[in-house]
Amino acid sequence: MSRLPCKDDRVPKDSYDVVVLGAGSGGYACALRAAELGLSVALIEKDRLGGTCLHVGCIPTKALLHAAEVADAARESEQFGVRATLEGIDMAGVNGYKDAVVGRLFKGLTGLVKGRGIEVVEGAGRLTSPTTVDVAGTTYTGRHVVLATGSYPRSLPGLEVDGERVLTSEQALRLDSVPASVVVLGGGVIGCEFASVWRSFGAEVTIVEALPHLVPLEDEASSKALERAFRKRGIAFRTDTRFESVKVGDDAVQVTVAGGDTIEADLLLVAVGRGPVTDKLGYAEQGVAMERGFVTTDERCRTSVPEVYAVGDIVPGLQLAHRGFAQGIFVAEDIAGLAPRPVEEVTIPRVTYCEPEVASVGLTEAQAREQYGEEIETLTYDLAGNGKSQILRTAGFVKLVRRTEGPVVGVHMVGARVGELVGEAQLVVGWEAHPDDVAPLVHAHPTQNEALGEAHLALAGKPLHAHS
Amino acid sequence: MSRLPCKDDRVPKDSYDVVVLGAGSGGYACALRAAELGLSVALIEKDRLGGTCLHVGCIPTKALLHAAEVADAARESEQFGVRATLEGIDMAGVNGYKDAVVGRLFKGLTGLVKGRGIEVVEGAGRLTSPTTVDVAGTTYTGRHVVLATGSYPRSLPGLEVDGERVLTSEQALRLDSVPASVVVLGGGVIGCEFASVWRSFGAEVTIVEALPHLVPLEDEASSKALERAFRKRGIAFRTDTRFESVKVGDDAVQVTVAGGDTIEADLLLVAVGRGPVTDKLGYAEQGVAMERGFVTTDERCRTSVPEVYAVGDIVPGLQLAHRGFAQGIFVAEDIAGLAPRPVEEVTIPRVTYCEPEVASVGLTEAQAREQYGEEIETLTYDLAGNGKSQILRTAGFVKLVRRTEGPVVGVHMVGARVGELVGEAQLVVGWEAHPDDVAPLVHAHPTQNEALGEAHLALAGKPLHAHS
Amino acid sequence: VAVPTQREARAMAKPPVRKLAKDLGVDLATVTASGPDGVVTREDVQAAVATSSEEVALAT
Ligand SMILES: Cc1cc2nc3c(=O)[nH]c(=O)nc-3n(C[C@H](O)[C@H](O)[C@H](O)COP(=O)(O)OP(=O)(O)OC[C@H]3O[C@@H](n4cnc5c(N)ncnc54)[C@H](O)[C@@H]3O)c2cc1C
Ligand SMILES: Cc1cc2nc3c(=O)[nH]c(=O)nc-3n(C[C@H](O)[C@H](O)[C@H](O)COP(=O)(O)OP(=O)(O)OC[C@H]3O[C@@H](n4cnc5c(N)ncnc54)[C@H](O)[C@@H]3O)c2cc1C
Repeated sequence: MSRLPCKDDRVPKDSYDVVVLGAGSGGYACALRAAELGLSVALIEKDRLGGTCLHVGCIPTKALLHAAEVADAARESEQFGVRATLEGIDMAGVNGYKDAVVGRLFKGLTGLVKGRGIEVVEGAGRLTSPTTVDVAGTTYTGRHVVLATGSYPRSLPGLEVDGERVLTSEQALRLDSVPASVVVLGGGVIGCEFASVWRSFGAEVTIVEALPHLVPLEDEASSKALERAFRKRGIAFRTDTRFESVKVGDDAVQVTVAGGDTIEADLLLVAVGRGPVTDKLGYAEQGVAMERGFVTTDERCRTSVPEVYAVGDIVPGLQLAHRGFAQGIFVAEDIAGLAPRPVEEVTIPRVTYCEPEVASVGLTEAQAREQYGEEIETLTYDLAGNGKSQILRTAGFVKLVRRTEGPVVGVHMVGARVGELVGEAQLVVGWEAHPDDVAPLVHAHPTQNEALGEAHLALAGKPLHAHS
Repeated sequence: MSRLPCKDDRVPKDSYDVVVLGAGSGGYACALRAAELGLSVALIEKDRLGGTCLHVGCIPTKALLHAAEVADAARESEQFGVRATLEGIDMAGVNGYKDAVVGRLFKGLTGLVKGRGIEVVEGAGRLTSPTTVDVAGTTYTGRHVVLATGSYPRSLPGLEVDGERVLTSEQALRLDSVPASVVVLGGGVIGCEFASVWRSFGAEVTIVEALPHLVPLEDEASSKALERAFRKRGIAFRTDTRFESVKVGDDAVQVTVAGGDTIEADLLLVAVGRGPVTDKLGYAEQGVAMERGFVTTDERCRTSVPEVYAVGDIVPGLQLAHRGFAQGIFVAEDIAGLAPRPVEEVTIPRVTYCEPEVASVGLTEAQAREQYGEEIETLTYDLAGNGKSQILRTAGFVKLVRRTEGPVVGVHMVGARVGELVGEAQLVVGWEAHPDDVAPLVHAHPTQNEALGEAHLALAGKPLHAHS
Repeated sequence: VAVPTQREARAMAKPPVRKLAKDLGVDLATVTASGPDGVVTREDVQAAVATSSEEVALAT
């Protein structure tokens, strides 16, 4: 199926259809799709193919979260009639498992990139003209250049990450023991995921968040449900609370928050967001328009310089691996002349993989109200009515937001494993389905996806296992 | 939202718009929807609201399967760096958990039925005319009668179920200890689910199946993958093997299969299918057309007698709770004059909840070939390429069957937890989507539903994490 | 004014086809339906696109 140019007629080593700078989610997806479409591609990476997501992001964190799930299952086994004892967490074992997963996927990716005939260039690149990237003295020329240099963990002014007691996510992934206590600065996706892991592993955890809610970008109902669940799990959190300072001792940190309260812990995790990797890479010098360090683009991922595209975390918007994939694919197809449709940011699903999971796609109720005024309807189906969720002993809900008489524009879910339901939810939102379209497709019993079905039935005015 | 007739103008106690015989999935769904549409309803049940599914079917088996998952997690915890020990299974605890789940859902259902003003009649009913059902001498008259008396576990000729050593699923759900060894007669859904539970609980299990494959109604690829996984789990099975006889001893059974081989075990589970509960209920006498004990209907659930409908397991076809729900809802809407569209059997999702799970919707490859000849294409995406599946350490695949240049007509999946992916798959098949429709909706990373996305990308000719 | 046409559209085609029509700029209300119960099929939408582009071609 692939249309790779055969080896012999390949363009000269230093001139390509596409030069991609950075081989994270956005960059490698672009390279793979471009090669598939018969374009010649150079993919420049200074570290490892796969970028943040594969090595220090999505994959290792989700491995930790699965180990956490296994620990919880053992801890709570008696509830299900299973006599098991949780003796402890063997961090060397956890890391071995995590690294094995990463290693295997890395091998697969490397094979894939090689198999498609992409020229992988090892080294740090710099944009030296709209069509050239320099790597250690060698110039790689592309008809088009795609910037995909990703992001790095930010800190706050005056808060110094020492990698010992004050950590970023990257260092937190390499701990060789479970801390007895942690303060997590930032209640967003990454903060909540680490808090969840550590709690499952037995630590005392306190999240400090400046905004009024945990996972503040989610529908308020989701934030509240997560807060309730975290409270039950014994994860402390202080929302609406600004970080003031930290005192780093020999074997502890003391965090002071606005108002003067202090929290002591073994470690402080700084999870206050990620900034774009765009500094000193020649972008600004070549006239690529930037805004607060991010590369601004139009909806077709075009920067202000005609030959230069940008994808992934350096472009303002959702910092998610699959948004990077989607943009990378889009750009490759655009360059190949397929005239693809722009990626609609609102149809990109979002999952926070803590326990319980939070998943959503489309507009929150507040956003929908802003956009459509009073012309919206919402429906919340409580997982208490869902057999499979009862079997898992999880609490939560499926909430739908629709335009009155119109399509479903937002789906919001909280509960164990609901991240897997977002696949269905995104078809509903992406295809602008009405509850009436979903209603006739009765869902498998007893599944959690049945709760999505029931919510649509209820919103279509035909509640089955729901009070009308 | 509900349009219940108010108490005062309710029709006389013995005359209703709809009389429903049997309060299992099919019957109660019909009653709920009919009441919601303002019809007066009598719901006759000789045992407990909820029927097979709630009390001795879907729900209790899935509770056992979750306890089994918890046991497996503890047993395999070291693989993930978690130090936990599985000491044993406390069947009293397992049963307590299972019964609590059933009890809670039963309470919910009872409240729902009551809340919608349905007249629940306790007792065994008998059809005495096209519009009447007799219960212990009282006659309940309906403009329409809906037969929903469900099914019972079948045995084979000469094979006697004693409830001690030779069991049906119903008795197997009430065991107060884990057998050391079991022979499971029948490798269909119910047989595979029990085999899976017992194996996770530590038993030696042998499945005997007369057909060439386990879960023989599934796509052959799914059957083969399940067989591979079961083999790895140490679940023995003998396919293409007919049961001959069983000798029941004081503390063991000896099963003889065709050819003369014998298998010894503590217990024999008979899971060879379910027959319709239609005998001596007056159906045949009132002229309701039957075929081998099943009530035959047209696609609108109408029997040969104009006033009489039939839904659920007594109607030939898939014996699934949600098919019962769908048919029940359909009949209620039909009676209320809403002219609903018939339930398409092929869009009904199917899940076998053993470990690994098997899920599907639409046509198998063989069925598609029969229907469309060579005009089909298939694509199999191996879960080895799916990050989340690697994290769960599960093997399996997503297989798509499409008409060439046409819609996806079948989705088949094997792997831990893939049952939850069938919600998305059923929208694709039910809405006759093309792979090209799914391709632009990039899935959340790292989820298992991403594998469905990747499969559609690949089938649309744009593989991302797949070799082209 | 938009609401009734939306409801019409919903009845007239399955969601992926509606989405396709929208992406192609085809107004479902103007498409001749060939599916059962007056459902607009994918082929109907594609035919509508072909016709309109032919018309454009003829006009120029
Ligand atoms: C802890 C954590 C958990 C996360 N979990 C999830 C999740 O579950 N799901 C999800 O969707 N997203 C998750 N994310 C976000 C996700 O990792 C990012 O959105 C994604 O990696 C962005 O892809 P990218 O291609 O833009 O950048 P990156 O993945 O950051 O890749 C950029 C690449 O460019 C390289 N590079 C940079 N500068 C140069 C240079 N000058 N020359 C050569 N190479 C260079 C870097 O080495 C890197 O490999 C997580 C992030 C973190 C930190
Ligand atoms: C072990 C097992 C596991 C299963 N797992 C699943 C699963 O995971 N998912 C799934 O979809 N399906 C599953 N099923 C199948 C599912 O339970 C049935 O498809 C479903 O219950 C059928 O619904 P029904 O309404 O037709 O009949 P039933 O649920 O059997 O209900 C019939 C009702 O009618 C009553 N009745 C019968 N005769 C009379 C009479 N004369 N008077 C009054 N009342 C009467 C009975 O007491 C019963 O309550 C499972 C079945 C079993 C046995």
